[in-house]
This record gives sequence, structure tokens and C-alpha cells, in this order.
Amino acid sequence: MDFTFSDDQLAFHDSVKGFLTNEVTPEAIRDLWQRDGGRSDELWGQLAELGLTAMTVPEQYGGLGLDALDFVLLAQECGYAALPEPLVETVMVAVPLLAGLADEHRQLQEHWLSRVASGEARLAVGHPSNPLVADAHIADLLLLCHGDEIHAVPAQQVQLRASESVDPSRRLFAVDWTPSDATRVAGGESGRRLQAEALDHGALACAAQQLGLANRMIDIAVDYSFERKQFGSAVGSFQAVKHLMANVAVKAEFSRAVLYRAAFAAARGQANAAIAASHAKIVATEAALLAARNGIQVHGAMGYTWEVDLHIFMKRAWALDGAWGTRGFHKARVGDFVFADGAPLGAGATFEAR
Amino acid sequence: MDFTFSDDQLAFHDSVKGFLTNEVTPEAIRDLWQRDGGRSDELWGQLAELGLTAMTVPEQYGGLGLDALDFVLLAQECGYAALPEPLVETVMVAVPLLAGLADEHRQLQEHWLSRVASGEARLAVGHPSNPLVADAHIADLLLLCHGDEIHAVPAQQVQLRASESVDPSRRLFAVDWTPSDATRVAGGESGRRLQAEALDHGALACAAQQLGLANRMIDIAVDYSFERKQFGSAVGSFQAVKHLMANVAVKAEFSRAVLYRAAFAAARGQANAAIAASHAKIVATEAALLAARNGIQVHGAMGYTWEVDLHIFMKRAWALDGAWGTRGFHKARVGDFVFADGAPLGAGATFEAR
Amino acid sequence: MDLAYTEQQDAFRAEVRAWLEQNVPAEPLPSFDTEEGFRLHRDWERKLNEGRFGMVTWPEALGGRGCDLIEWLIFEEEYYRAGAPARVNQNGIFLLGPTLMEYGTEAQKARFLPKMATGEEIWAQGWSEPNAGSDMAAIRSKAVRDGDHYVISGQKTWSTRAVWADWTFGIFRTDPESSRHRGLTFILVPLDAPGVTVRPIPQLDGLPGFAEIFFDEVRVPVENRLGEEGMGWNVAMATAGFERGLMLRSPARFQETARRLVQLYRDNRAAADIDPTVREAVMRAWMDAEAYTLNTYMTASRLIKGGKIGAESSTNKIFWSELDQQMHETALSILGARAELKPHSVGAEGVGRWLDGFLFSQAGPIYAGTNEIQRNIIAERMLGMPRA
Amino acid sequence: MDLAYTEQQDAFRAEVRAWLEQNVPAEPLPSFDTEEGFRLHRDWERKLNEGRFGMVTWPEALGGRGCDLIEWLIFEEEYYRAGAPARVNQNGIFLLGPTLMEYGTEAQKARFLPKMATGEEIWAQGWSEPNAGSDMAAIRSKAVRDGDHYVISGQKTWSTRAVWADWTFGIFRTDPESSRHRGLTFILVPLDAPGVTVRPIPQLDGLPGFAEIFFDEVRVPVENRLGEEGMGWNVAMATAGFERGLMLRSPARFQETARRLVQLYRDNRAAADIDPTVREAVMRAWMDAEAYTLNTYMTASRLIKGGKIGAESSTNKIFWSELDQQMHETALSILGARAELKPHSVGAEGVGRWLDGFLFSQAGPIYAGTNEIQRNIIAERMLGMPRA
Repeated sequence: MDFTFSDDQLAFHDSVKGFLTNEVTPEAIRDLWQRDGGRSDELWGQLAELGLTAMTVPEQYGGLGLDALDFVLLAQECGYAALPEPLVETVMVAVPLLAGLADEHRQLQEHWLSRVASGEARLAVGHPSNPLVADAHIADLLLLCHGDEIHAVPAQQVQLRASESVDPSRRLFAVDWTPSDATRVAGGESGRRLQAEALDHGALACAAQQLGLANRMIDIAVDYSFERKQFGSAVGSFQAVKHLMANVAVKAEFSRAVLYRAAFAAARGQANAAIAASHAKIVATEAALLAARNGIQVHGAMGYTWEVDLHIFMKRAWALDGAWGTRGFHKARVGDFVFADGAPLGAGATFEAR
Repeated sequence: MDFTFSDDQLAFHDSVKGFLTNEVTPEAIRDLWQRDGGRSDELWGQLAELGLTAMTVPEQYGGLGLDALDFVLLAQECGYAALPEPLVETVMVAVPLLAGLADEHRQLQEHWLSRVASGEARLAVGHPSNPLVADAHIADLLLLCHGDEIHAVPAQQVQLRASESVDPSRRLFAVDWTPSDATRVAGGESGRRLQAEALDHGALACAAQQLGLANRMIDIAVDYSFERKQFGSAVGSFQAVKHLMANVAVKAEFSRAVLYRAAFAAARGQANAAIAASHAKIVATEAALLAARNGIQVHGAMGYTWEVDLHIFMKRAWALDGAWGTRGFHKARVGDFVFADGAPLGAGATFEAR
Repeated sequence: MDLAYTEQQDAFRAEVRAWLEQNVPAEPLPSFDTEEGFRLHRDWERKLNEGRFGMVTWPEALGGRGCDLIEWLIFEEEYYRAGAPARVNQNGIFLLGPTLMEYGTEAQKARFLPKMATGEEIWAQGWSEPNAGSDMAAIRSKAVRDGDHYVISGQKTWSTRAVWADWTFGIFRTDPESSRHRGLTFILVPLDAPGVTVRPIPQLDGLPGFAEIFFDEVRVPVENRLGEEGMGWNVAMATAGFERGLMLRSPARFQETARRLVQLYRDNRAAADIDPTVREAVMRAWMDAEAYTLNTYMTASRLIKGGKIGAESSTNKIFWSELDQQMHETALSILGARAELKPHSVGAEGVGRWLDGFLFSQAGPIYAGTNEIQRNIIAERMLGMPRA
Repeated sequence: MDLAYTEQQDAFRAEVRAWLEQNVPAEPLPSFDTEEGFRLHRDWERKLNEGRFGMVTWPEALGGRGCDLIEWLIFEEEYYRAGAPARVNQNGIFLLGPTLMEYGTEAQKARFLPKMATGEEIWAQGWSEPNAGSDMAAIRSKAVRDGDHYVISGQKTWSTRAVWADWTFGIFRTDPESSRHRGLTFILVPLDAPGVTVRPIPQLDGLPGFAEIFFDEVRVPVENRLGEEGMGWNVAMATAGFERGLMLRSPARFQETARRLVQLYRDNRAAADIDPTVREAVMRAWMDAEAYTLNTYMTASRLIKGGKIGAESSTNKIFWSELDQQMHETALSILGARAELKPHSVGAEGVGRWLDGFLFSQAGPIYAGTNEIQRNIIAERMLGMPRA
């Protein structure tokens, strides 16, 4: 029993955090918002250079062969930075989905995964839990669900209609396409299993980002609480303002271990991985939503503006709330687990046997 | 449209408040707790002398012929005082129930209601929403539900087994008795209607007391917030402590008009009386429960003792929470109303036409 | 107590309803925080005034109907029920209007109120300054007397509607030796006066819903002063009371939001009921909107009988702002994955304006004095707790 | 990261489970806040120690087993799972014990720890004084050095278990010129010493769960001092850290309450589901108990690798105390009209001890530093917000 990250994991986390702090600044994000498509090939190239796009690609396809537990701290940092590029979904959802196809699709996997690892190609995933497909406009290959099937559809074979999210960093599309035998890569039992895993991975990816977002909003609000003066004092010196932030800190703090356990369960393919992912998505989202609400309150009217950076992170938290399963969906899953006959509850039931 | 009490109503309220403040002190309540049975014939006599037991007794039986709207402010004060005597249930539930029986029971009504008005006799009500009967030990006549029937059972014909509530002021009993033709005073449609009205009246009676309790707990905690010192200052000067109380004040404030409207609807027998009573019981109870929770917090460890008076009021609020329909029951009723086809919702739908 | 409308009140309601049915635009107007929307909302104010509905509580001579507060609530109920446009001149008619009625000279009332009622002059509020938001007494903008004029210099911020409005009002420091809430004077300033610069501030949705106003030796005549020199704090407190209290957030608004929320829930029941707390949240929205309505009627009845609004305007502010947030959060949770989509965007069919309303509701606990300040006021002034 | 138990850990769990199954009393003991209950709980401590389970984290020489923190958590899980009696000596073994381990001399450890493990000496805490509750630095009780003794005068309050305990510990002002957290010394005092008077304080349920302790020139030898003279604040802070942190409220306790709550809900489903929020509240109780457990394992792993507990002990305190309240409130709402009934009273059949637990949970947000103070600590020390 050891609930700590390895020195390697922590060191990689530090270096990625450093990169994001320097490169994915609020100014850089505002700049991306102005661009057509809202994405930067240069930035994606840098992420690939750092090895990030290769993390979960199997070694046989030129990747690092790592897993969700190796990436979860980085996903948290991507949330902390509100990185607009779809790195987290790529690494945690799209790559494992493609890599999880049956052996008969080795050629497809080799072709695309090696290019994803090197940064030459990008993936997008269309899943029933999300009515629109995120980042379809920059994807070279789209993995699209259709009934219990999964189809691998090259970008040339889809038409996109752009939607608009409250979060200017999100780029969402309705995808018009025609399923065919040529595009189908999974169906039946294995299609359902892959779709279910994609949902769990997506939920975990959101949870990690939400916790990062919560921490960022705390930091922003705490900084601002020194700047904003009322009644001659920094607002952060008022007890009510302190407690607004302390309440967020408690929620964020008690999401951490839940998130890391969910990443562990996903990485090991444990039986409780789905429930653990749902639990993590619920509590991390709630931490982020409370951070948004209380963050505005600490900022006063300034928190309601486009000018301070807070809204970059708030809007992302609001948007991710509904992605990869709503809180209602995830709560229902946890409830079904808890209230089932013979559910493993109580002291000593937390961890699965080896 | 006039949402104010009359000068008469306000004047009577003032005089009753004065009486309760002087006579039903925390010391007097602690004294009652020590007594066998927990009740005082002298006090009941004084309440009768003030005309309180006669309030809702029809004039033809020597009463004042008043209604729930005339009594609601007094019921609130009984809550404020945590009066252990069952005055509120007598006036708002038991008397209207007995007075509501069909004309064939005039003799029964005359016999008992005139004695209730004068203070010579006391009533208790056994209703399916309450598993036990409050104050059965001092009742001369018990009105007991049995299926859809109501029975008027003299005290001699019942056996009591005393239970024990968290609130030492509450005296609850399991009543063993045998229904018979001789005791049956209502059944079928009219029995059901009278039982339903009794429930609504009971809920309203609880709501009024809960709001009074909430206000009392605010007052006690505010007083204490001057006394208790931490870090060299009265704890009431700390913003977090202020906000604990402000939150209760908001809840209590926004229960008031809801309560008075419910009393009006009951007094006029309006179609929305049941929903209004449920609404009032929900919000007034929540105000009282929050007052209890935050009241303890303002008191610190002292709030957890038997020594300060706060617990007299907290325990009453906790006990009344489950009486005359749980919050779950009342919320479900309101929900059924709100979600029904054609429910009168939206602006302008609040008040019934004349 | 008699909780039923009189025949006269019923008749008034019928008249309002009939007129609105005839006149409310079929399509919602664009936001009044856009140039076109502002113009269209101004047109609507003119039309309202043609029906003598500009501000029904004002005397007939000033463009109103001399209605009492109960009739005002009836008007508002019909107004929201009809889905009529938001009041672009709310800073004028709901905040400055009642203040003018209380503190203005007859000449000032005659000069300002009719043009307010017609929408000819739209008002922005000028309450806050940098570092004087909830702490309004920290005002530093000054007005120096120069003969028949005040010469105003300084800066206001968070001035709602200021981008396209005609006038603003606020308090300015006329006694340079003074501090806190002494030595302040309430002054009305035309926004087209020389020396006034307005800088729009984009809000959460990107639209310039408020602005900074810079005053560079702006000369305004002494007649524009409301109340006595040095008494501006009292005048402003009365105005702020109106803001937090009865006028600005009439219950009808929240009752209609609650009604729409019930409908949204019923229309999406299968999806919504996956989360059993949603039903309760929707039911509570209705209960709380009712409670707010009942409370407002109780207050209005008391005021009609000569009572005054006190610290309970602070409880109002907290209650409606949290209710508004809660209702919109519930709506978004019903919408689920579609909640993030802007109205009219691809995939957002039928989602309506809940997202806009949610964004707007985020400002509720902040403006008109943050809810933290309101809680201080409740604790200290209503409950009498010790001051820090 | 490896979230699975080792074989050795599994074996330890099996040993604990087997012993408890053999030895836990079939019927719950009476409350240790009664004289009889206190005696029976002391007997139980003696029995626990016979199995060498008095305090498994202590070295074998002092009556323990040298377990690490993961094994400690396993022990606790089995302990709560078995429904074993509450630890009457918790002030000793969970608070003073670890402090003695860190600050005590070898002689002190040998003198006090074994008798603590056997229950031969039961400890009361003496943290608070009147007007020094959450503000522990406002201590006024003094200890005057007189040769080889300290002479103690003053008063402590809210001293849990003091009514029947043998010893108490606390900080006393040894430097009369000092103020706040300077000049304090941590001293252990036998409650049967001449000059000690204990006045029981009845708590919400009427039982004397805590007491005031009056010291009238009580002489205790200098050997009873823990740590250096004048360094009492540091020693006390370490102890308080244990109190808020890992030891006092082990996750197993809350996991078992959550499990019982799920069972209560399932047993009363028809009645409970009339309120759709109950299901959610029960589900959340499980989620939060899991989160608390996971968090504790994470902290324990970090401590084993040499980390320190910091301000997060304050987040723990808030989390478990609010969880405990929420679980018991939910239970009472399931019980409905029966919730008010005392266990074993007429009509309360099967209700069990939820009411007692509810009353006890009310103290959670207060003791070991009120949750308001914990929020201040989080804001100032963990988040670095400006001090007042």
C-alpha cells in the first residue's frame, strides 16, 4: 500500500508545469481566442516535442507506453493552465480508444498512433455522452460512435457545422458523416466495452482538469484578495472572504485522493474504475464550480468582467461540467453501486485485493 | 389586498407575549421538567384565564369563535417561549377537529368544548402522521384516528405507555384503546376530510412554533455573542459569526409571510390551504434547524451543554421537525402541486380570487 | 389581513394585460447592452409611456398613474407574464426616480421625471469608484463649487448602461477636508457634457454592460444637485435602499423564471430525473419565488400603512440573488451537456436563454452591495450584533 | 503508487479480525460518560492490551507492536467494523501518547505509556479555559516553580472524560510576565492530587461528558513537565495537530456510519424515498467517507516517507465534522417522526443510536478548534491570504 507518486512522475510533472506556466499564459489563451479555429500548430508541436502526445501510445508504435496514472498530474496542470489544445482528451481518451481496437486493426493503429505520438496527426472522439464533437476541425482522424459501433473516419469524409460554447477555448462541432463497413472498427460487445471505457476515461480527464481549474481559481482569487481594497483593507483580510476560499480549498483538497485513486483504477483496469471515475468527476467538478462562484465573489464586480483572467477558468469549469457525463449521470452510477445488494461498503472495503 | 394584522390582533399578541415572557421562562421550563408529567395545572389555568383555550371554540359553546389567523402570532410566541403546555395543538388542531364533527355530535361538542374554553378539560389528538400521542396523560378526552374514522375516547378508556423524546418538554405516549360504535364520531368521507384538515392544522401549528423557535434561538445566540470572548473580542464581532446569524435571519424573515398566508388560507378554508401549510412547515422548520445548528456554533462548547438555555429551544425544533408530517411528506405534497398539469404558476398566480 | 385583490385592482390588471397583449414585441429585443438593442429598448420605453405605463406609481402630472405599491406589483406581474422587454431605464425609473420624488425640488421633478418616463433620457448609475465598491463611503471623485456650477473631476466605475445612456447620477466629495460619508453631495451629470469620457467594460458575455466614467473638470449647474450640499450620503442611502429593496427586483421576475424552470423540467423529465435532486431544486425555486412574492406584498402593505423599509432590504437582496443563481444553476443541470451552448448556436435548439440568465445571475450577489456586506448589515443593524 | 495491501498487511488484518471476533462484547457497553460505563470501558482497555492491541503503533517495549500508519489504519478499520467499544482513553492514546513519543524523556515514556496502553491510567484533556476555547493562547492558569515542584492554580474547562479520569494534561503559564503563547509549559497532573476539584458539566444528552477542573495550589513534581519550561505552546500545537489530524477521527468510523446509513435507507426505502434528496444524501455520505479514507491513506503514505502534517489537518477537521453532522441529519430524516425518540423508549423499536450520534455530531464543528478557526487557518496558512 503506497499512495504516493514516484519520483519520475513528480519530476515530469514539474517540467510540464514549468512549460505550461511559461507558454500557456492567459495572454496566450486570449490570443488563441482571436485566431480562426482557436488552435496553434506551434503549441501542439511543442507539446509533442515534450513527449506528451506520445505518453499513452504503446511503445510498439513509437510511444512511451504509459498510462492514466502517469498522466493524471499533467492533466491536472492542463486544467490549471486552461490549455485550449485537446491534449488531455487525446492522451486519456482518443489514444486508448484507438489502441484498444482489436488486433485486426494493427495497421490502422500503427499508421495513426505513430503520427499522434510524433505530433503529425490529431484525433477527435464523437461519443454519445457528448452531443457535439470537440476539436473536430483540427482532427485528422475522427473516432465516431454509431449505435454500439465505433468508426474511424478520416477528416476528408466528414462535414462540420461549428457551434459556440460559453468557453471561447472550446471548439465544438456537429459532425455529418456516413457510417460504412470501411469505417467500422468495432461493434457489438467490444464496441460497447470500448465506448464505456471511453466514457470513464473522459470523465477522469474532466475530473483532473476540473481539480486543476479549481486550484487555479483559488490562486487567482487569493492573489486578487490582496489587491482589491474595501474599507481601507485588502478584501482578503475579511473573515467572510477568507472562508469563501477556505471552503473551496476543503473541497479541492478532498477531491485529490479521489482523483488519484480513479487514475490508479483506470491504469490497472480495476473493477471499480467506472465508479471511481464517476466519484472523481462529481467531486472535482463541484470543487471547480464552487471555486468559480466564490472566485467571482472575492473579485467583486471585477469578477464579472471579461478583463480579469478569472473567466477563462470559470467558463472552462462550467463547460466541462456537462462533458463526458453530467453530474446527474455520474451520481446515478455511484448510487446504483452503493445501493446494490452486497455492495462492498464500510471500513476496509475501499481498496481492491491485489 | 392587505397583508397586515389588525390592531386587535397585534394588541392581543403583545399582551400574550408579555405573559409568556414573564411566566414561561427557561427556569420555569426546567422546573416543569422535574415534575411528574411535566405539566402545570396552574399555568394551564392562567392560559385559560387569558382566554387562550377559548380562542377557536365557537361562540355558541362559550368560546371566542376566532380562527387560525387570529392565533398564528400567538402560536409563534408559544414557540418563542418553548411553552411545554399543549396550547397550540389544542387551539389549532384539537378544538377545530372536535368542532368540525357533524351536527349529530352537538352534545359531545357542547360538553367538551365549553370545558376546554374554560380550562376545565383538555384534549389530545392521535393522528396517523404521529406514531405517538402528545400529552395524552393530561387529556380528559382523546380524539383518535382509526382507519378513516375518528373516535372520541374518554381518558378512562385508554391505557398509556410513556415514551421519551429528545425534548424533555414533549410528553409522548403509545395509547392502547378499543374502537367501538360508542366512541366513533366520524368515518368515511367526512372522517378522511377531518383527518386531512387536522394534518394541515397540525403542520401550520408546527410552522408557527418553529418560526418562533428560530427567532428565539437567534436572540439567545446574539446575546451570547456579546458575552463569549475569544482573541480578546466578543465573538459576535467576528464576521464569520455575524454571517452565521445573518443566514438564519434571512431564512426566518422569508418564512414569515409564508406562514401568515398559510394561516389566512386555513382560516378562510381556501383551496390552497394544504399546500400553503406544507410550504410554511418546510421553510419555518428549516429556519429553526439552521438556527439550532448555527446557534450552537456561536455558543461554542457552551452550546453543547445542558446548562445554557439554548438546548431547550433546539430540542423542541428537532422534535417538531417530524411531527404532523415530515419535511419529506410536505415537500412531496408541494411537488405534486407544482408539477401537476395546469398548476397555477408564475406571476399573478399567488393569491386566490375572492 | 385580506389576501384578495379588490375589484379595482382586478380591473387595473385587466387593463395592463390587454395593453401588453397588444403591444409587447412578438420577438425578444436584442440585449440592451448592444447599440441596436439599446435603441430598440428606448423605443419600447416611449411606447410604454404612450400607454401611460412608463412608471405607474408616479403622479399623473409627471407621466404616471398615481398607483399604490400593490398596483405596482400587479403591473409588474403582468409585465413579466407578458414577457415584455427589460427596462433599459431601470437606473432612472427604479432608483433615481423614487429618490427624486423624495429629495427633489418641484422644478427637478418636473425637469427630470417626465423625460425619464418617456425614455427620452436614459440614466446610468454612478455608484462605485475603484476601491469604493461595496464601501461606497470611500468616494474620492470631487465636485468643487464655482459660482453657479460644480466642477467635477474623478472617476466612477461599474456604471451600468453608461455606454449609451444620456445621464448619470452619483455622489461626489464637495468638502475636500471631509472623509468617509461626510462632505458628499448627490449630483446629476449629463454624459454628453464636455470633459466626460466613457470607457466600456466588457462583461462575462463580452457585451459592454457597464463602463468607467472619467470626469475631467466637468461643469454642471448647481440645479443638478439633489438634496443639500454635504447630504449626499443620506440621499444615496435612500436610493440604495430602493435598489436592494422593493423596486429593482420585483417578485414577478422570479416567479416567471420559476414557471419557465418548471416547464423546462417537465419538458426534459426523463433526462432530469436521473438526478433526483433536480426535482427538489425546481420545486424549491417555486417555493422561494412564492415566499419572495408574499414577503413583498407584506412589505408593500406595511409601507402603504405608513411603515418604512429598514435592514430587511438586505435580507431581500440576499434572498433574490441566491434564488436567481439557484434557479439558473438548476436549469443548466437539466440541460446537461447542452448547457454550455450559446443561444441559437448549432446543437442548442430549444435551449433558450438559460445560459445568458445564468451568467447574469452571477452578478446578483455582487452588485447593489455584495452579499457579504448585506450580511454584515443584517447582523449589526437588524440583529444588533457587536460591531467589529 | 500501489493501492493494494501487502501480504503482511493482509495477515495483520486477519489477526486483528480474529481477535476482535473473539473478544468484542456482544452487547454495546453503556456510555463511558456514566460511572458504570466508564468502568466497563476501562476493563475493555485492559482486555485490548492483553491482545497487545492497546496502541499498535507504539514500540513493543511500551506495550505496542511497532506498527506503521497503514497498519494503524487497518487496525482501526477492523476495530470499527467489529463494532468494538469507543476508546475511553482516547485523550491519552491518541493525543498525549504521540506527544509523549515526540517530546517525552525515556523515563516519561516508560512511566506513562504502558499504563496508558493498559487503561490503568485514563487521561482527560485540559485544553480550554473560560474565554480560552478556540483561542488557546489566552491561558491564565499558572504553574509557579517551587524547588522540585510546580504549584498550579487556576481553572480548565471542557475537559472531556475528566469526571472519572485519573490524569489530565494541559498548558500552564509558568512565566507570569508572559502573554499569549509565550511562557507556557506543558504539565501532566494527577486528578487525585490535593487541591484538584472536578465539577462535571452535563452535555446535551444530560450526561457529564466533560468537566471543569479547578486547581488550588496543586503541587506536581517537575518530572511531570513535558518538553522544556516555556515551550508548552509548541508541545500543545503538536498535540492539537494529532487531534485535528490523523488519529482522533479515523476514517473507519465514518465508513461504518455510512454503511449503517445505507442499510437504514434500504430498510426504510418506501418512507425515505418520499424525499428524493435522501437517496442523494446517503450516496454522498458514502462518497465523502470514501474520500476521507483515500485522503487519509494518501497522508499516511506521505508521512511514512518522511512528510509532515501541515495546515491540511484543518481541512480534515472541517471535512469529518461536517460529514458526521450530515450523515446523522440524513439518518434522522429517514426516521421521520421516530427520530426524536430516545433509544429503547416506547415506539423507538429499531431506531438504534442515531439520535445519540446526532447529538454527538453537533459538537464536531466546535471542539478541537471551531471550524471557523480552522477556516481562518486554511485561508491564512495554507492559501496565504492576508491576515486581518
